[in-house]
Order: sequence, then structure tokens, then C-alpha cells
Amino acid sequence: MIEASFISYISLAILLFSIGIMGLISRKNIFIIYMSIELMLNAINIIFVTLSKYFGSMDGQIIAMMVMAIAASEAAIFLSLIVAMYRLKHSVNIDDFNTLKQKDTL
Amino acid sequence: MIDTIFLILSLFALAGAIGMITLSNTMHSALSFLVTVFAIAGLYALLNASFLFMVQIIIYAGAIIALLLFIVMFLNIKEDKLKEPNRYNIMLVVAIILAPVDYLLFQAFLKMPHIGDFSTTLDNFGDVKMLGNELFKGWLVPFEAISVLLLVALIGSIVLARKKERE
Amino acid sequence: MDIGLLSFIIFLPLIVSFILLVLPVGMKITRNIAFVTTIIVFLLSLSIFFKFQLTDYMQFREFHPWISSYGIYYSLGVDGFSMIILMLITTLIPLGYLFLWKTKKSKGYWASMLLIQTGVTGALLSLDLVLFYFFWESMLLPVFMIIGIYGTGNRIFSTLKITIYTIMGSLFMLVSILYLGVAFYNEFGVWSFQLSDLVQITTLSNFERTLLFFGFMIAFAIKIPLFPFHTWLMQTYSNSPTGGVFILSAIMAKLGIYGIVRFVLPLFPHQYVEFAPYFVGLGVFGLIYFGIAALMQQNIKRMFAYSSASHLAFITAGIFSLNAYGMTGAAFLIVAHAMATGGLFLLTGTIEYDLGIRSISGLGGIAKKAPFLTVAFALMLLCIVGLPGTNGFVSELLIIFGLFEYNHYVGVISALTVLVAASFMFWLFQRAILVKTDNDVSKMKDLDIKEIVGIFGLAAVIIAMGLYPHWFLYKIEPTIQHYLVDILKVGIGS
Amino acid sequence: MRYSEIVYLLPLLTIALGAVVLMVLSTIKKLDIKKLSWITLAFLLIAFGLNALNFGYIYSVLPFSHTLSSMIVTDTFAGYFSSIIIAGGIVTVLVGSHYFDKSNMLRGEVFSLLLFSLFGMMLLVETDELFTSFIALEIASISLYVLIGFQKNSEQRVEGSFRYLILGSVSSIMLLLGTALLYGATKSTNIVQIAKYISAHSSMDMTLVITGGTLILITFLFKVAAFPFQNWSMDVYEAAPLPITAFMASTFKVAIFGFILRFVLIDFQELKNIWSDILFYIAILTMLYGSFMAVFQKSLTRMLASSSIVHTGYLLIAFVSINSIGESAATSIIFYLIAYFLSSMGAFGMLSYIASDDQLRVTYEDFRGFAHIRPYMAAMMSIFMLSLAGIPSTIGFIGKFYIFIGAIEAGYTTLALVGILATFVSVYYYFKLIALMYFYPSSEMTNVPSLKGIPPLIIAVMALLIVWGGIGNTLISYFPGIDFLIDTAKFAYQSLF
Amino acid sequence: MNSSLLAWIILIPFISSFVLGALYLYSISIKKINDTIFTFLAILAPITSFLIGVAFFLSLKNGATDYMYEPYTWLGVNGYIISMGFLGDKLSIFMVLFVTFIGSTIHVYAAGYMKGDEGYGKFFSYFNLFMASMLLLVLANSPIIMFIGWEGVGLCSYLLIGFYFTEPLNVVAGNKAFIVNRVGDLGFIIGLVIMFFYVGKLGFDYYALEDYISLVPTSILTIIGIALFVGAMGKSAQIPLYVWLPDAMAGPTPVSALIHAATMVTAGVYMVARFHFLYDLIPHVGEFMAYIGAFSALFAAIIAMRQTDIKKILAYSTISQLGYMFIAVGLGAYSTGLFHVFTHAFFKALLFMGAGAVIIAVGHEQNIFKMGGLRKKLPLVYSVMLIATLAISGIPPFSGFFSKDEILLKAYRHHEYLIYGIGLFTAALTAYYMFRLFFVTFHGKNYKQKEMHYLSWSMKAPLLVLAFGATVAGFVGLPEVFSQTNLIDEWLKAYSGGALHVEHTTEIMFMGISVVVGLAGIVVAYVKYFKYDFNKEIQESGIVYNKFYIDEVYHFIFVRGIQKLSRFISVDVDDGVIDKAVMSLCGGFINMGRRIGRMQCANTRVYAFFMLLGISSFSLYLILKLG
Repeated sequence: MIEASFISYISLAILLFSIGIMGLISRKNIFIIYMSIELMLNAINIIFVTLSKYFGSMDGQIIAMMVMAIAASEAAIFLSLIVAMYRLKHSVNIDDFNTLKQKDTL
Repeated sequence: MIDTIFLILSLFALAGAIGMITLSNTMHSALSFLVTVFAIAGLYALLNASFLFMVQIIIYAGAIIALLLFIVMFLNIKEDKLKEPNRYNIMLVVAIILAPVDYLLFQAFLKMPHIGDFSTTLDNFGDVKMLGNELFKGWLVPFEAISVLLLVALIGSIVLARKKERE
Repeated sequence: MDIGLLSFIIFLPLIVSFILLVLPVGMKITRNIAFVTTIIVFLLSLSIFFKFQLTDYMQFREFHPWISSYGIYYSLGVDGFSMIILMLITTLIPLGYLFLWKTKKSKGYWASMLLIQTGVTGALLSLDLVLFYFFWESMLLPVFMIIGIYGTGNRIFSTLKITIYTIMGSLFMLVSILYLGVAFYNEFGVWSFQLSDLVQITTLSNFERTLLFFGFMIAFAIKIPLFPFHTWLMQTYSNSPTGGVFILSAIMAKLGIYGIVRFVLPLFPHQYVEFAPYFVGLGVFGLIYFGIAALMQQNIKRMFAYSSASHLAFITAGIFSLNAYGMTGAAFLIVAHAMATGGLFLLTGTIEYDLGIRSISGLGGIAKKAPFLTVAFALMLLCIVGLPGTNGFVSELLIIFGLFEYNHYVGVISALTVLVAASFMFWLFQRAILVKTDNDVSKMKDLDIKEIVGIFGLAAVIIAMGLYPHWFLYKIEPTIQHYLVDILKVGIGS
Repeated sequence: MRYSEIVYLLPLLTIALGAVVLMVLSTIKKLDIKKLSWITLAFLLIAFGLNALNFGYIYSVLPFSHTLSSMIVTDTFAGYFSSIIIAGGIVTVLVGSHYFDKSNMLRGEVFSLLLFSLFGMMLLVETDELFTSFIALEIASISLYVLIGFQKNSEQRVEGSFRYLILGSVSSIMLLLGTALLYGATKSTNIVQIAKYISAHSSMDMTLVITGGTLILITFLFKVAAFPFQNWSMDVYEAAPLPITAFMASTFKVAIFGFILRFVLIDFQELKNIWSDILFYIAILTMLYGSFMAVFQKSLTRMLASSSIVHTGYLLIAFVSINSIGESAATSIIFYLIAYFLSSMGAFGMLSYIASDDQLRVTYEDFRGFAHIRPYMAAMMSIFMLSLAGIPSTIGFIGKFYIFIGAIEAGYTTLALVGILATFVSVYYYFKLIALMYFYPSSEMTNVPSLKGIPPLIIAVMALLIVWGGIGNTLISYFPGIDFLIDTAKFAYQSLF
Repeated sequence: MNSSLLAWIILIPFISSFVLGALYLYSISIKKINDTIFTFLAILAPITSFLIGVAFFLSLKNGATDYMYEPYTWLGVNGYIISMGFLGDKLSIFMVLFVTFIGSTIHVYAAGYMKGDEGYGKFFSYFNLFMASMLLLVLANSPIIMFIGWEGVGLCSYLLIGFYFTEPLNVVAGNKAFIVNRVGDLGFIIGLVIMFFYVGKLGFDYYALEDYISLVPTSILTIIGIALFVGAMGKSAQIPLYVWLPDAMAGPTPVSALIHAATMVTAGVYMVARFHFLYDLIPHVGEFMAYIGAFSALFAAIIAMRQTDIKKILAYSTISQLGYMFIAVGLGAYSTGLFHVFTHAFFKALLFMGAGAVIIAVGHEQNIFKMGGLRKKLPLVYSVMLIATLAISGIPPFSGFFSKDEILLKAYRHHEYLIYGIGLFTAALTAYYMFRLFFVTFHGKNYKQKEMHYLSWSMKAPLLVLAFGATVAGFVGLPEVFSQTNLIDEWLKAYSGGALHVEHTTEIMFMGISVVVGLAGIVVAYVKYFKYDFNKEIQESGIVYNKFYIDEVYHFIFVRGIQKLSRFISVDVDDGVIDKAVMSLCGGFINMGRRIGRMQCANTRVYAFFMLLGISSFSLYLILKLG
């Protein structure tokens, strides 16, 4: 039987992950969307670290650490794109960016 | 004891996360996210990942969110412009749709075969030495790949954020 | 690696066409070389005709691995049935060239014509189903080009229509071919798409066979075309340039029939027999339906389109009559109809070239200006009508025999063919060619010497085949009997 | 440690080195796009050559397995996909150099990013460790995000880039989550280890493994733009500069398939059937959606984008058909990828070459009467269209033939029929272009680049390859034909085990 | 004698036709050729054929057996063989003789009639083609070969009716003739096919058919008999397929004489006689045939009474006379029918040629009421026309009397009193309308003095020859009462249907009745028309003049009906239903695409939502699948 504490960590991760998705879809603000994605990454990190503890192996922690590095690099791209977008439209509303909408629809 | 700390930390994490996605001001939600990050860092500590605890605080709180806040302030965004009246409805819908996903994930972990042990750990588990050892022995390829990734991100952000292209 | 006669026949036009396309030569040289090529191909096929032995075996076999991982072979062969169509193709094409001689089309036109020839002969001679499909689809492209580039009217629409229509049909056939291949693999453990191999499949259930049968039949029914897949035909014919419609009507439609006999019959003899009543019915119905529809057409090519559809439906009825008369008659009518319809389209093309008119009401009084054309037109028309003394009669008579043997009532109804074609054809002849009207036909010129040689050569063959059909038929007799064996087996089995 | 094993890593390293070198060089103002493209090409050709060293036989090596912890596997499969990927890079550089040169927004970093992206893709197909796959995917994706949004004063480019970034990140996260689940289930992230665990514990509950695998599958489905994860692709393809679109549509898809095939074939051979029902419908819906989108498009880019969704559908047919009996389906994917690569790369490349001068939104109408101005280019374009439509005498036909036969062999005749339906619809939108090019008198489209230089040549080579791959050989013995391609695909497949 | 000469009888006119046609095409498009060459080539052919025919005749007369010549296998399918074969027996040689003889005379006549015509060469090409086809029809040794000739004559008829093809009416008439004939041919083919399947497999020449026909059940035989008779109806212009013949008069007069009076139209009679072995077995069909013939005779005669066009009158009289022939063959008296064919050929050809001469003379006017008083102007024509009119009216000793009388007698003896009555009544009508024509044309006053055209000798000579024939032809078939040997019955013994012995007094009584009836008709005509006042404006009208509106009814039912159907099929069904269905399927697909295209709304969150849905459905699927 799985220990209760283990499951509670996992549950927390799942909850955070879900909140991340909720934020992603419900919010128009690109910053918040970005943070939702970061939150999801964090949630997965919790899973990895929990598993690491559970297995008594360092692999999970190493992965979590590297995920942070990836998050950082994504942050760089995200933020620079946000800057570029803001320069173009002076808006952080993601719904304002819809030039690629399908034309010729009924 | 540990359970209490876990409970408090996870409550903070959840509250911060919920605050992040509900607060309408970018700055507020970023700060709310900061709470989550710190709570998660605490959880890492609880999970014997002492090095990660630091890394989490340094990278997330120190770098990413700081950068984010900096840019928010730099761009000087007027939050009043964004009207998101039905965001709670959407959240509700998304939550309902997410239910099977969560159920599945939860169920999967519940049914997980019992191959590990959560209570007993090595003393030095999660410290820098062990982590570094393991990192360079077993995870060289991802490590190098991450360096490439960071390089790409570097070039990318330069390219994207550079003010003018070619004179 | 030796290259056989059949390969030469198939690929010579292709090679010449590519060389001509790449070389910076003008239209005239392209045309002349193309013509010479077709003549060479004609001579080669003539040698096949004379070397052909009176058996039901596939002759002049060529067999080389192509995609060996799937047992796909480059496999060619000729039997009586394909030989007669091969002769037809190789004879008609140079003849058509004589008529297309003066068209001021670019060299792409002639190159496409050569490509079409490769496609049709390839499809005709392949014995591997994938190879057949390969050629079957490939021949569509040059036709697509010819109609699209050189056609008139709403040509782009009709080009897309014919392409999509026919590809739809052939894709169903492709699935059926693949299904057969897999069935063969499952049964025998090796891949093969050889016709002679695929006929040995025993594991397929009746239901599967029926579906596959219809998979094939849709492809061929669209190509022929049978009711109700015919609507592309009318538009395409009326918008096509002469060469395109000549090829479409005289040759490609016949390949649909050929495909049924070559592939559907041996592969699905049970279904062939089982569904024969429906196809005979469809054929006879089509004969009358299209025949009546042809009567009131205003566009001359559209009328011929209906006329062709009518005859092709009749041929279809013939091949489904399950006896030697119907089969032989169908084979013969394929030839007869190809010649006559081809000739008519060429002549119509001449009229159109001189006058630029396609509507019947815009013509009239041509006979006085162009007696040779009129005579040739009349001869072709008589063949279409099935007048005794032309091969049209022999074939129609045989099909009626066949249908009568199949079912007395159907046979009697099918005899209406003597009436159907005559009614609209003579009316057309009256209105478009003979009777003088107020229309200005002063620009009409008579046939020149090349065309006269071509068309009267054709007419001579038509009459020769009408007066002495046996000389042309005895070579395909063993083949027909061979096909009948398949049908007889069904009779024994059931 | 055998140093000779470095040979297997050389292509990857060459690409990485090239990327770094170009990064440095791009800061030098004196080097213009042309020169940089030559340098890039040199690196790519070297990498291609090094990759080709091991061509033609079955091998499977874990180079420096101790140091690298067996995380990199170089086998025929990887070599096959690497070749396509590098070739994609070469074609992109050759075809795109004209475009990059003409569109004065792009700078030298493009090549560096392109090589980084190639590096990521190659790593993706050469790694047998899931987390490394995730990183590789991120490298490739992030490079692409940047490449798409490179011209950041163009609204649509930035928008496309950002959309792709958000959705792509979410999909990558699914891969990461899936990795986490698999790690939780098997205590390892190595594909081979996971496979061993699965076969050793087949009696145990596999929910976690399957859920993890499903999440990875979702990432895959997103990246190849399968229904319902397809929406991004049309927007992004339209937004991106055309050479980048070509690169994404063909090369990236190849890399993703390389990754998922390795993962599924090694780990999920037995568990795969659990997905067959849902993948069955996904394949159908993907094809239908793509067909529905493609039929009414006016823009060629969007049409090709939607048609690439359809092609994903075909590939999914084969993906569904993978089962224990026969190797047709798996091999057919491998084969079809090369067919699709050639055709779509050619089509997009041609588009980018034509559009490079005036930066038009290339529509059907722009091609009206094109054949009369540029007959050879029109002929090549026709060949690409025919190949995409799967008309015989092009490699596209052989690819489809392969896919459908695999599907029928596995008992998915329905899928083959839907595939046929989609093909038949596709004839409409591909032939419409040919019709427009040939059947109208030449239009006023004057500003078309002439047939000069390398890009058209490379496109012509691809056109020839397409025809060659569709006809193969019967006349000349020992000259590689279709069988050669099929055998290569089979070797690649066999080297996995 | 070499039987291969049989083929030459056909081949000579055929070759002649071909050469003439080629020369004609050469002449009109490249270099003009003198008409004399055409004339020479044209006339040579029938005469040569005639001479060969005579040789065969003599040989047969001297007791030679039937000649059979089969040069090659025409068709061999499924082991059954149909040969291209010719049969020279008494019947066919008899037909050959009179066809070639009449043909030759008409050729000569035509040389004069067509002089200077633009299509001179073409005319003779067609004419010789007709001769060849007719001879093939006659000489064929199997029904299929006969059918080749059968259709060949139909084609020539079409070509010659539409000889002046620039005039719409001529071509329309030609088409009508061809199509109506084709309706008959439909019957012929059906009969042929059925026959082939029941007996043809044992051999398909007449001998074999005769041997094995009895194996066929009577019901089938009835069908075959009726089907073949439908063919004969078409060719021989019987009710209801007679409508083409009056219109066929649009062709040049020699055509009417040769084809539509003397030879082709009798092909039906010949065919029935040829299949006597069949019809002998099914007398009820024969009776039906006889009734059809009788009614045709009556019907045509009634119409002829009110016609004004000289050629139309003759055309209806032809139908009427053909009706007589069918009475005879229907009752099994084939030789009698053929006897009437024989005599009819002479006097009808003569009538037509005379009419042609009149038409030429008055400058192509065909309305008899616009002629009048031509006796003085055209004495020769007048006299030969008188002979012919008397012959057709059944006045002894002219030829028509004997044959017609024999038919009536046969009808009476077969106890077909109704037929007999109709025949007798028709005889009276015939005399009436023929003399009406005669009186109106030649007597009376010609109030319009017109320039008379000159008649060449090549036109006059055949008139004399045929006049002689019309006078004496009857003597080859003298009734028993006058002569012991009925030459026709003797020669065609196999076809005589058994001799009918009649009391001499009865026979004479019947002759008397016939003569009286004929004279009565003449008297009525004399009273009404001999002194006809031409100053009265003649306005013939009424139902009879309009031929009972049969043409209009046919036109409405068949032509209009089919045209409507055609338009319905091509416009309403093909374009309106089938094509529309196909196109709306395609259009619907594209519109569906446009609708679904809304999903590409370029909203990231929506896309993410779709993704979420996908993930969620995957999860649901797995939950369900894994339990």
C-alpha cells in the first residue's frame, strides 16, 4: 500500500498542475498564462522530487533541477517574446493577437 | 510535525497558485506565485532535497519571478484594460473537464506498485555532493543538452528582445 | 537485361516525349517526330499481331522484379483480347495525328499525346495489378493537361471534375487491389500482385469478394462510364480539344471495359456471374437512356458523348452476357466504336477548327463545301448506327445474340440499339452537315490529303471488318473461350 | 572505452560545433547571409557525410555507454532519421538562403538557431532516455519558436511564435509529466530499462505506465498536429517564414516520428493495443479535419498546412496499424516520412523561393498562369503536388501504397478507406493548383525569381528524387530503386531490436 | 457454270458504285469529269449483272441444280459458323432477272432524266450501290447475309431520297424512311436472333433452316414469323409502317421508279417467300399478314383518291399494290405474290417513268391539277401511261389483270371472303384513282400554256421497253383457263403453295367481276374528271386528303414524345438530379470545411481548450479501458 504522505505530495502536485491548466485557459493576461505554465512545471518537479525520495534515488532530484534550468530558458524566451509583442500592440491581452484567423469561413 | 508543516506549506502553495490565477493585477498574481514558489521550496526541504530547496529559491524567486516583475514594471502595463468577466466560469468548466485527467493521474499513482520506501532515507540524501556525483556520472547527456538549451535561449532572447534589427 | 517488344511499345513514346520536351525544338518538329514515333509503335504492334499465336496463353511475356519487397513485378503480356485493343490503339493514334496535324497547339500538346499513349498501352499490357494501377492513373495526367490547357469553355471545372471523379474510382480499386494482395500474403506467405497469382486466393469470404468486386467495378464504371456515374463525361467531352476527346472516347473508355474483362472476371467469377443481371440491366438501360438523351443535344460533342455512353453501356451489357457471343461482340464493338467515334470526333474537330462552332444549330450546309468530309462522316456514322457491312453491325448483332442467349427478353429489348443510334445520328447528320441553313459556313474547308488518307483508311478497315469479320475475330476466339471457362466454373460450382 | 565510437557521435557533434561557430560568426558584420549560409552548408554536408558512413547495414551501438550512461544510442534507425533531418537542414539552408537574403529582416543568427534546432532533433532521435528527449525536444522547439518570431516587427510572426510557444510548452510539459509517471512506475527513464520493466512485470497493474505513455503520446500528437491538437499548425505554418515552415512541416515531423517510433516500438509493443481504438478515431478525424480545412483555402501556405494535417492522418493510419504481426506498418511510416519529407519540403521550398522576392501571401491566385512564365518551376511544383496527392510515378504513391497495405494487413480496412477518401479530396486541392498554373494565360505576376542558382537546382533534385522514388528501377540492375528505399526503412526498423 | 459468278452479279455493281463514287468525289473537288464516263460505267454494271443472271437462268432452266457459293466464313463464334454465301436457286435468279432488267432500263432512263445534274455521278454511284445491295439481298444464302443487303437497300433509299440534301424536306423524308425502316429492321433482327437460337446453331443457311425449322415449337415460330413480318412491313410499306413511302417521293423520279416502286419495296414479299418454309408452318400468321395486306391496300387506295401530287398518288398506289402481294403471300400463294411483284414492277416502273417524263416536261410541277391536256404535247408518254394505267387497273390483257385476278381468286378459294371483298373494292378504287390521275393529267384543258421540255431518247426508249413489258408480262402467268402452263407457277413450283384447281366457269366469272369492277372505277373517274374544268380553283381538303392525319399522330406520339423525353433526361434527370447531387456533395463538403474553418479562430486559449478536451477524452478513454 502506498503511504499516505506520498500520495498527499502527489495530490498536491496534481492539484497545482490542474490549477496551472485552469489559469492557462481562463486568463487573458499573457503574464499569468506564462506563470501558469511555470506552475505546471513546478507541479511536475514536486512529483519528481517526491519520487526521488520514495525511491531513495537522486535521479528525480537531478531531473527536477534540470527542469528548473529549462524553465529558466523558457522564461527567457517567453519574456522576450512578451516584450516584442507588447512593443507591437501595447497589449498583454492574448486575445488581441488574432491576425492569423482563418479567413473565408462561412 | 512533518505532516503539519506539509499541510501548512501545501496550503500556502495552493493558495498562492489560486491567487495567481485569480488576481487580476499582474503584479499581485506574480507575488502570489512567489508564495507558491517558496512553499514548494519548503516542500523540497521536507523531501530531503536540500540543494533543490536552494536552487528553487534562487532560480525561481531570485531569477525568474524577479525578471518577470521587472518586465511588468518596465512595460508599465495598465491592468484595468483587461476585462475578464467570465474567467471564473471558464475555470469551473476547465476544472470539470480536468476531473477525469486528475482522477486518472491520482488513480495511477494509487495503483502504483509498492517498490519504494518513503520514510527511511540516507543522511546525506539530497545534498550537493551526492547530487553532483550523480549528475556527472549518470546524467551527463541531459546536462550537456541543458547547456545547449540555455545557449539557444540566450541567442533567442537576444534576437527577440533586441531593439532594432539591421540599420 | 533484355527489353521486350512490349516494353518498347509502351515506353518509346514516353522516351521520345521527354526528349522532345527537354530539347529546344519547335512545335512542327515535335509533331513530326511524334508522328513517326507512333508509326514505329504501330509497326511494332503489327508485328505482334502477325506473330500472335492462336492460343489463350499470355504471349510476349516480360517479367522483371520491380518492387520485390512486395512482390510487385513489371509483368507484361498479350492475349487475344488485349491484342485487338492494342492494335486499335496503335492504329488510331497515328491516324488521329493526321487530323490534329494542323492544330496550332504548342509542343506540349504532342508530348502529352505521346504520354497518353504510354499510359494506355501500359495499362493495357500490364498483368500485375499494381503496375496496371500505376499506368491507369498515370494516363490521367496528360489527359488532364490536354483538356485543361487546350480545351474550351468551362474547361478547368470539367478537368477537375473528370480527374477527381476518375481518381475516386481508381482509389477504390487501389484498396481492392491491396486487399487482394494482403489476402494472398496471408494465404500463401509471399507477396504478389500478379493477376495469375491473385486468382488463386481462396480464403476470401463471399462478402469480402463482393465488396472488392464493387471496388473494382466503381473504377471501371466511372471510366466507361455507366449510369449514374456519367455526368463528368458530358461536360468533359464538350469542353475538350479534339485530341483529348478523341483519346477519351476512342481509347480510354474502352480500357474500362477491358479492365472488367481482364481483371474483374478472373478475380471474382462468382460475383461476376451473380451481378451480371444488374450490369446487363444497367447496360441495356444505359443504351436506351443515353440514346434518348442524345437526341436533343445542341452541342455536337455533347451529343457524341451521350452516343458513346450509350454504346459503351451496350458493350458492358455484352461482356456481362456470360457467353461467347456477347463477349466477342463486345470485343468487336470496342474496336468498331473506337474507330467510328474516334473518326467522328476527328471530323467534328475539323469542323470546329474551320468554323469554331460546336452547336448543331450553328452548322449546316457543310456537305456542299466539304464532300470528302461528308462522305467520311457518313461512313463513320453508319458504323455507329450499326449498318450491316460495317463492323458496327457485326458487333451489335453478336451482342444481341449474346444477350438473347443470356435472357430472351433482354435480348429483344437490346435489339432496340438498331433504332436508338440511328434516330439521333441521322438527325444530327441532317442538321449539322447536310441541310443548308442561313449559317455562314464559307470558311469550311474540305479535308486535306493527309486527312483523307487517314480517315478513308479507317473507313476501309471498318468496312473490311464488316464484310469479313471472321478474319479479325478468330484470333481472339481462344481468349474468349478461356474467359468463359471461368464463368463455366462458376456454373459448375453453384 | 573505445575511442573509435566517437565516429557515431560525430554528426551530432559537428552540428553542435557548427551551431556554436555560427553563433560566434554571426556577430561579425562583414559576413553576409550568403557567406554564412555556405559555412552552414559546409557543416551540414560534413555531418551528412559522417552520418552516411554507417549507411546500409544494421547496427546498434551505445557509444561511450559508460560515460554517457547509455543515454545515446546510434543505430540504423537513428542514422536513417538523422540523414533525413540533416538533409532537411541542407535543403532549408539552400532554399532558404535566397529567402533569408531577400527578406532583409533576418540576421546571421538564423543559421545558428537552425543548427541548434537540428541538433535538438538529432538528439531526439538518437536518445533512448526520456528526459533527454524532453530536453532535445525543447532545444528543437525553442530554436523554432525563435526562428518563427525572428522578424519581431511582423505581428503575425510574433503572434505565431507566441502561440506556438504557449501550446508547445504545454505539450512538452505533457511529455515531462509522462516521463515522471513512467519514472514513478519503473524507477527509470531509460527506454530500454522501461521496456525491460514492462516485460518483466507484465502481470502487474500498468495504469501508471500506460498513463505516462499516453501523456507522451499526446505530446507526439500535438507536435505532428493530429486532431484535436492540430489547430496551432495552420496558424504557425502561415506565420513562419516559408523556409522555416518547410523545415517545421517536414523535418520536425520526421524527428518527432523518429522519437515516438522508438519509444512505442521498444516500450509499448505489447501495450499499444490499448490505444488502438482512440487512435483509430483520431486518425480518421485528423484526416477529415485536414481535408475539410484544405478544400476551401485560398492561401497556399494554409492549404499545405492543412494538407500536412491530412498527411499526419495517413501516418497515424500506419501508426495504428503497428502490431505484432508483420513489420509493414512500422516500416511504412519510416518510408512514408521520406516520401512526405521530399514532397512537402519541395512544395514549401518552391513556395518560399517564389515568395522570397515580394513577400507575398502566396495564394492560389498568385499562381495563375505560372507555367507560362516559368515552365520548369511549374513542372516541379506539379511533381510535388502529384506526389502529395499520391499519384503513381511519384514517391507519394509508393508511400501511400505502403501505408494502406499495412493498414489492410493489420485489419484496418476502414482506415484505409477513410485514407482513400481523404486522398480523393486531396486531389481537388492539389490539382487545383496545377490547373491554375497551366490552364490560364500568364498573369501579371512578373516579380518571380528566375531559374538561377542553387535553390532551384536543389528543388529540381528533390523533384527528380520523387519521381525516381516512384518509379524505381527495372532497367538498370544494381542501381538503387524503390526496393532500396524500402529495404533501408526495414533496416532502420530492425535495428531497433 | 461456275457458281462464283453469283458473287460477281453483286460485285460488279458494287465495284461500279465504288469507282463512280470515287470519280465523283474527284470530279467535284479536283477536276471535272465528263458525264459520259459516268453514264458508261453506270449502265454497264446492271446490264452485265443481267447477262450473268440470264446465264444462270438458262442453266437452271436446263435442269441444273441450285448454285451455292460460299467464299469465306463470315463469322464464326462459339463453334457456330455463318458463311458469306450466295444461293442461286430459281427464286433468287427470278428476282435477279427482273431486278437487273428493270434496273437496267431505269438506269438508261435516269441517264436522260438526270442529265446535267450536279450530282450525276453520285446518283449513279448510289444507284449501283442499290443494285448491289438488292442483289445481295436476293442472292444471299442466309438470313444474316440477306440482312446486309436488306439494310443496304435501306441506306441507298435514304441516300437517294435525300439526294438533294440541301433541301431540309428531302433529308427529313430520307430520315423518316430510314428510321421507319429501322423499326421494321428491329423486327427482322429479333426474328433473326430468335431463329438463330432455335435452329441456327445447326446451320444458318436456308437449306438448313428449312430442314430443321420444324423442330421449333409453334409458339416460337409465331413470334419469329411476326417479327420477320414486321421487317417486311417496314420495307414493303404496310400498315402501320407505310408512312415513309409517300414522303420518299422526294427523291428523283427514277429513284421512285426503281426503289420505291419496282424493287426494294418488294423485298418484303421476297423475304416472306424466301421463308415460305416458316410461314407454311404458321398459317395463322399468314392470315394476319393477308389482312394487313388487304387493309393496307384499301387504306392506301382511299388516300390515293384525294391526292393531288402525281408521285404521291403513285406512291399510295404502290402501297396498295404491295398490299395485294401480301394477301397472296399471306395465304401461302407465294408464286402468285411474286407474279404480282413481277408485273407490278413493269407497270409501276412505267408509271413512275411516265410521271417523271411528265414532270420534266412541265418543268418540275407535280400537282396534277396544274398539268392537264398533256395528251397532245406528249403523245408517247400518253400512250405508255395509258397502258400502264390499264395494267394497274386490272383491265385485260394487260399484265396487272392476270396477277391481281389470281390473287383475288386465291383469296376467295381460301375462303377469305372479307379479303376478297376488300381486294375487289380496292380494285375498283384503284381503277378510279388511277384514271383520275390519267384524265386530269392528259385530258382536260391546260389553261396554263407552258414551254414543254424536250424529252431525250434515253428517256423514251425505256418507256417503250417497259410498256411492252407491262403489256405482255401477264402472259407468263396465265390462268389455267387460258393456258395449260402457268410459267411462273412452273418456275416457282416450290413456292406456289399447291395448285388450286378452279372450275373454268367460276374462274371466268371471277374475271368478269374483276373487269366489271375495274371498268366501273374507270367510268366514275371518266365522269368526274374527263372534262375537268381547270379554271375552278382546286382545294382538296378533308380527312382523306390529309391521309387521316396519321403522319401528324405519329409525329406527335413518337417524335415529339421522344424529344420531350430526351430533354427530360438530359436536362431534368442528368443535369438536374444526378449531376446536381454529385456537385452538391462536393459543394457541401467545401461548405462544411468553411464551417469547420471557424475552429481556426486564432485564439490561443481556445486552442488550449481543445487540447484540454483531447487530453481529457484520452483520460476518460483510459479510465474506461483500464477500469
